[in-house]
Amino acid sequence: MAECHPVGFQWVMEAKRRGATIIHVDPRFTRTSAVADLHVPIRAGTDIAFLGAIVNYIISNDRWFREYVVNYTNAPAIINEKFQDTEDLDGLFSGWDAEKGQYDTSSWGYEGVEVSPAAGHREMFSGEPRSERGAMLSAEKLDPTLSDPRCVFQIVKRHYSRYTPEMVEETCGVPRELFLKVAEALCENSGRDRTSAFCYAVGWTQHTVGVQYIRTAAIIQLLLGNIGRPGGGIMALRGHSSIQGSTDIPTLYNMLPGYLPMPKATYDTDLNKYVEYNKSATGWWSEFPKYIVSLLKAWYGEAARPDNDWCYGYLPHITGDHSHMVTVAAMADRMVKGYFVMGENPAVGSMNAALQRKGLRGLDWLVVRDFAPTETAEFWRSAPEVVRGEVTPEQIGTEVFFFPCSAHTEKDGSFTNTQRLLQWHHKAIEPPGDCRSELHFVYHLGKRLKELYRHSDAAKDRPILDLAWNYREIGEMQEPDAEEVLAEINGYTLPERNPLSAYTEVKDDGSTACGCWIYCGCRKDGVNQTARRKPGSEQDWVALQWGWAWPANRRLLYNRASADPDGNPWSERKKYVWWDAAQKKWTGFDTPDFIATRPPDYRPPEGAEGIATLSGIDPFIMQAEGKGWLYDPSGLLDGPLPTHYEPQESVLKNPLYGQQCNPARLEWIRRDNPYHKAWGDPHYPFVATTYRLTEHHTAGGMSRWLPWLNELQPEMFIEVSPELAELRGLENGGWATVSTIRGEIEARVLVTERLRPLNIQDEVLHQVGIPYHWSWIGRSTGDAANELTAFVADPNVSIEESKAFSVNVVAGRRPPGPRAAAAAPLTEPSGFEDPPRDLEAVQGKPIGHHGLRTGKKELTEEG
Amino acid sequence: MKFDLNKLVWPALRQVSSGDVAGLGKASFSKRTASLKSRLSDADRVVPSVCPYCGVGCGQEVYVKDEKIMDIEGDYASPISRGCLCPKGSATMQLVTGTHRHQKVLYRRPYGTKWEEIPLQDAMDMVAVRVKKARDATWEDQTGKGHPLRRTLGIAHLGGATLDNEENYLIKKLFTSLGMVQIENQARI
Amino acid sequence: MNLPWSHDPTLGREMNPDFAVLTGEAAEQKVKHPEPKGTTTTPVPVWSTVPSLSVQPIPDYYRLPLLKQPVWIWSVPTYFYVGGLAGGGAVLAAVLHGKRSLRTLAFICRILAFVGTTIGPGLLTWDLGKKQRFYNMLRVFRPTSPMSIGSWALAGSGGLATLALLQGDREEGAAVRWALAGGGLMLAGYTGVLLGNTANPLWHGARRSLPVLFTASSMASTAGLLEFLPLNRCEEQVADRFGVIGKIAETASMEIMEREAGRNPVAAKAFEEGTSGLLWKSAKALVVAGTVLSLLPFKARWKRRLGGTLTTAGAICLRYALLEAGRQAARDPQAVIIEQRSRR
Amino acid sequence: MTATGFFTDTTVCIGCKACEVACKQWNQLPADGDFFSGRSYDNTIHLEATTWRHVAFVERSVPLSGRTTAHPFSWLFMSDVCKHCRRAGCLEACPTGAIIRTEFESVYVQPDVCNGCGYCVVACPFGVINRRQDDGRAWKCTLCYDRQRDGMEPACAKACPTDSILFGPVEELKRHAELRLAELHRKGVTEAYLYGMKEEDQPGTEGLHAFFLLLDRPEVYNLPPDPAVPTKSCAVSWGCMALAAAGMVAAGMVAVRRGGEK
Repeated sequence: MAECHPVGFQWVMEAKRRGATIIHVDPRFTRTSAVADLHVPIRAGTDIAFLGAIVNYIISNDRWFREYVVNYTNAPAIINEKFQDTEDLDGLFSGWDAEKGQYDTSSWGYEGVEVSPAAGHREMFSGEPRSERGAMLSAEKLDPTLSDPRCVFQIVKRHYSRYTPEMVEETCGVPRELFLKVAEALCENSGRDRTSAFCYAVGWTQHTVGVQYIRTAAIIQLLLGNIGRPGGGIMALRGHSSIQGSTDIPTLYNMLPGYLPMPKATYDTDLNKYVEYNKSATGWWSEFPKYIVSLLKAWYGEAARPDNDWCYGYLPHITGDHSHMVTVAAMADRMVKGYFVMGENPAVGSMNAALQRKGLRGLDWLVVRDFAPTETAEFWRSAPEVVRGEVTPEQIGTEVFFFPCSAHTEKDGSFTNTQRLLQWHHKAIEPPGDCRSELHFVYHLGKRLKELYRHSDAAKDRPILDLAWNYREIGEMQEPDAEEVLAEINGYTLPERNPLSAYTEVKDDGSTACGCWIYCGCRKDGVNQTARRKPGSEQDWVALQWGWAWPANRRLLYNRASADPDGNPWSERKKYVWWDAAQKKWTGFDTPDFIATRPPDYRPPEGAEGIATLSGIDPFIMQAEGKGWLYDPSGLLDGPLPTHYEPQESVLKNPLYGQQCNPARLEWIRRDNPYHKAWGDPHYPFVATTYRLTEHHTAGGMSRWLPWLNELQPEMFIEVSPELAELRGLENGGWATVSTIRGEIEARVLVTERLRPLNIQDEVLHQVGIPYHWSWIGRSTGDAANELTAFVADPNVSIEESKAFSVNVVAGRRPPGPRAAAAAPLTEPSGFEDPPRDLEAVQGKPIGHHGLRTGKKELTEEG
Repeated sequence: MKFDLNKLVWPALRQVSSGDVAGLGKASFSKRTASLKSRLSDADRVVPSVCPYCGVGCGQEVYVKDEKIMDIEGDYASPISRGCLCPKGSATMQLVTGTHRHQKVLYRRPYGTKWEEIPLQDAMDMVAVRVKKARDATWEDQTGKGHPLRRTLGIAHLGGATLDNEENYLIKKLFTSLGMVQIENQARI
Repeated sequence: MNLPWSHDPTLGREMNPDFAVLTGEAAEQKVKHPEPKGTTTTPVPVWSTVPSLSVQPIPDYYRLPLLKQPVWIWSVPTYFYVGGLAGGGAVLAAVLHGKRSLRTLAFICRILAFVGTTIGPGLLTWDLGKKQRFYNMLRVFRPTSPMSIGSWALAGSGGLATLALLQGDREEGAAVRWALAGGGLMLAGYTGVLLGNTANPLWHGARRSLPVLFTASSMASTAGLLEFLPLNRCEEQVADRFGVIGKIAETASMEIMEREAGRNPVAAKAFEEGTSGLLWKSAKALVVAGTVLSLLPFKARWKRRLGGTLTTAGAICLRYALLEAGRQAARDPQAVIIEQRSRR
Repeated sequence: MTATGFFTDTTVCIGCKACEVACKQWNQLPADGDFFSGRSYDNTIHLEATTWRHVAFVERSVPLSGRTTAHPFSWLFMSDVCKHCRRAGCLEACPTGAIIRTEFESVYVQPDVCNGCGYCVVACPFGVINRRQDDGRAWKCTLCYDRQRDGMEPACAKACPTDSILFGPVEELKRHAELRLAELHRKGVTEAYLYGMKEEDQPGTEGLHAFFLLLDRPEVYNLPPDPAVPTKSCAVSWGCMALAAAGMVAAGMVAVRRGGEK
């Protein structure tokens, strides 16, 4: 965290000053470790084993927060009797459908009930959609004593019973005493008076089990009562200024603004079906129809009428995974004609860079918008394969447009930061030359397209012609008014166009338009709330008058959990939001994340619907039953409980189960995306992990051109332990070549005790650290780490695994001369037998378009 | 008028007159030093902003003079960053005023070997025409089973985490309405 | 490769003056070389051992210099020599005054003082980073700074030397003569104080003997130069006696200085190793040879010439050796650390 | 005016180098070249005419008190800067009066006066100030003299995310530093000590206006263990010079009498 979010880290240092214990778990000793109280070096890719053992520690030592767990989590819920755990099936949960190659999740549900998850299912392309009418947990299906063997608590307990300190030592390479220190520190610092927080970044997400990493932390935090309370929580430290915003207002294939799902071709054939499949009968998602109707009103204005399903039919439908890697594989197979890349540099920052560039070569045209031509814009003339002579520019038919972009100082707009806070940045000066904002580009592109289609009467062109596309143009450059766009995102009444002030005002009768319901209120009273800048020193520590956080300017989600079931703060020290009996409403330092006037003793009457089903002790209002989930009865594709699976390319056999890898992971079986052996590949004996440095930013587009940053970290390097250096004859400051079957890179070497070999299962295991900022252009250049990585991903969110994979390292610079990583593997398979990644039942998953092998049935029958 | 010894031009004389015998202090001040002040006092305006790098969202202040940027530094008022910036945030001025910033649209023909500069408006027109052509050529109305698709897989988009919410909103709004579904950004990476 | 971004006059900063205001404190700091690789010289070798495992008996920071090396160029040691000549000349001129048989020598000495104090400032200016600001040397008088004192002494001596030259061997004007002699004494010795009054472990370690060495060497080098000139017997005798005393003193003070500096053995390595070691040893050999030669009890024209050559070369070599040794000592952090540790 | 300065607490430094960049940004200093040094994460190596803040990275195979690691190891960071000594070598050596003691008691090089004589370079016992060859002048940290004139905090201290660099009146900083040291000692970090804060600690400079809280010997961070302003021992040189001068006059007299008078 000190490495990548130094200013955010000031709060960690402040906590430390006040007595907090800082624990850093990382394969490397980083700048964070340097100031942490405890540094735990771990084998990359084994965090679930580590965290699972903490769950086991908490339960077996009876350190969990009983009152919190019983009341606020689904611990008492009884699970379907057909459910079988990985303990029973050697690493598989019940319901594996060998034919479809995916889980049938029906056996994972609550006894007699189905529940949809708050996040996940709805916007994710998951398996069969389900109707969730009547999905209320009835009292008979709960066991408040938590002793029923089929209740969640007991299932969790059994699931993690083999996750012991000894197993941690054997799997993660973490000495037992060190593990126990961490577990004890967490338990000691949780409860009524104290809270503990987890912070993570892509070191947790970029795995084939990334979602389950975070789920494990969620189980710990729920057991310890650390969610919805000040100083608690699980913080995703996001790496871009508006990466949270681009998820809320998603430039993502599977969502519409506000976490509404993209329509799925097979099911969501019309608005009724779409609402039926995605609305929840209970909990907050029962409001679903209001949000989609208001979104359609915002997009299609007058044309959106009740008689035409509010133009629902204008929306395109998805038929499977259309995520980045799927798209790039399709590009490489020449299935995509045009590609817009705005402020991103996939030729450096995305996995299997050679395949990324092969994809770019397969396009008809490419539009890149950035400060200066990036590697993605220059792939046709100076990419490694062009320099090596494997491809020449004369063979590449892609037409490339490079548009210079405006900087944030040259445009108005809002960023959403890592804590969901929207902050407005004001335009300071005019953009130079032909530099323009993306707002300008997209708006004027839209205007041109409307003009091009003006005379069309084809049904397919109606969405363009009916698109509400009138924004005030400012100045000579005709820059659209960003605040007007924000006004649409916030939403307004129709036809008066008065700004809405809260998402509770959003309607499903066409009388409101709202571009993103969770952002509703950001222009409350017509005032740009995101531009509020009342100094932090002039308000209390929650600082509600700085910027605006979604939803409803809430700074801490599910904060009703900061009070006990009776509505009183758990302790004076951890006071945050509580029930004011006199005023009969929730109050506190923050905007309460609860129905403001619902008393703690409210219990839903028989037959209640929608929000009325949430009782006074249901803090997790986005969940259908208002409880935090220790166990995930629905929504995830790879199991209801996090389970330790090895990375796709590991150095060890899974010590816990016969199933080596996540059975539901996404693989791309292509000649240009070969994999190493599941474990013990003699060609690639070391574990590698990629990361950022403080001095650079992601793929370097915003840092490798800046001399002040380049001089601080001028060259690509790798980090190895003295032991590995000795083994491979590497010298500090010298050169090394790192290779995978997909590519090889050269880098300077830092030999350092910050990396240590791990002793696991009587073997010495070496790890290699690889920063990924560099590539071949810019003012500081070097080989790109992503030449090494593979297309392989988590099934829930299609995020690749680049934080744990196997590599080889040798001394010296990489040999010149031709190499065709994108066309064929670098090394032919050895005689060494390929150990299976999957149990027999899981083998033989179907391979779909562009080589994608997945557990998602739909993907194989794509349109 | 009284003769002010401290106004003597030659510092060596001031040394004697001012009592700063060793000449280590005030006597040695130059005119520039005497009137030195921070350049920010000349700023025309201070524009509140937000750091464009990571997701922490540190407050920035942009000092402008004569429609040029003088300085970008942390905003003390921000309850997130309290005036601090990391090395990248501190280099923001170099990022936004850097000589690396290209100011013209570049175009590379199919099979071409060099960049050509083309006017912005022409480039926009060219892109619009290509979007229409690709869309029309790859339009899918429904699946084999008759389920609605109403989309194109012929055009894709990548990027958004470095952009403003408003920009992402227009991207999603326009591209979705064009029938594009392959809209992705850094959040997936 | 025709990169579409290019360099502009704001080298190293790379901010475009079209939309950046460049008025910061160091904005005018000039950079001749663009920032990218190839043009900057590597200041130190890449570190090749594991940082945490390369432990010194007394630790330092990756063997990086703790102090900055002197930045002076050739003209400074040359000035040290020329200033010494001027000083010797000025002193001799004063003592010789009024002796009829020594008129020519006195004249030569006045010339020496004049030329020395005229070329000297030029040489010093040549070393300045901003030559056009040479006059700032007299902007203030800093009693704490030997260089400031020296500058005033040099300027004063220059004026006096001119006056003395105009005055010739007239009786009156003793004040000018003796003032010039005083200035000459300053010029002969202040450079030693100047070097001693630094943080350089070698120079500072020899701060007592350095002024003596410079003064002695000033005498020797004045005499050495005089050995080349056609003088009458009487004058030769005076010059030679002056020279013999100077040369012996120079030899002795070199030895004393080496011992004084040798109390910091790490710094004193500069007298043994590398360029500075070579220079120092050469200087020593030349000076000793010059001294020995002038002590030999016979007279010959070649002896004077050779003596003059050896002494002059020795004096010049000595000054370069001192500068180079200072550089060498500043490069070694242990020279600073061990000395300061032993002091505590 | 009250004396202002820096207190750099290295125990909270995270080595992010924000101070280095903030300094370059404010003062608009050029980058001084890309050089991969192999010295941990330190690629700027030392304070220079173009680098007025520099972060040192020290890797040690010994643990730090109060920390738990799997192997004995610690990584120390220190943001180095001009010390603005109470007795400053550069200031006292400067012959032109370019270097001055400001009203904030800091040591400032006037770029409009400096003629690049190079004497300050050898006079600094910390190796801070240097002459930039292609510019010709000597440069170093100004303690943001221009910003201080407007009551603003120096750029590095402002940017520092963890308040490792504190700016303020020296007397206040001293009190703070002593409290912080006591706190650390109470927590068992016994190796912590203050470097250069008081005259007693560092008589050679009579104390620094930019002082440090360190965790290892000063030389580990490239700081001199017992620096002294050279001027302090200047008198003896002048004395020796006077003796030598007397000797020279005597030698002249002797030479003249024994020679010319014959």
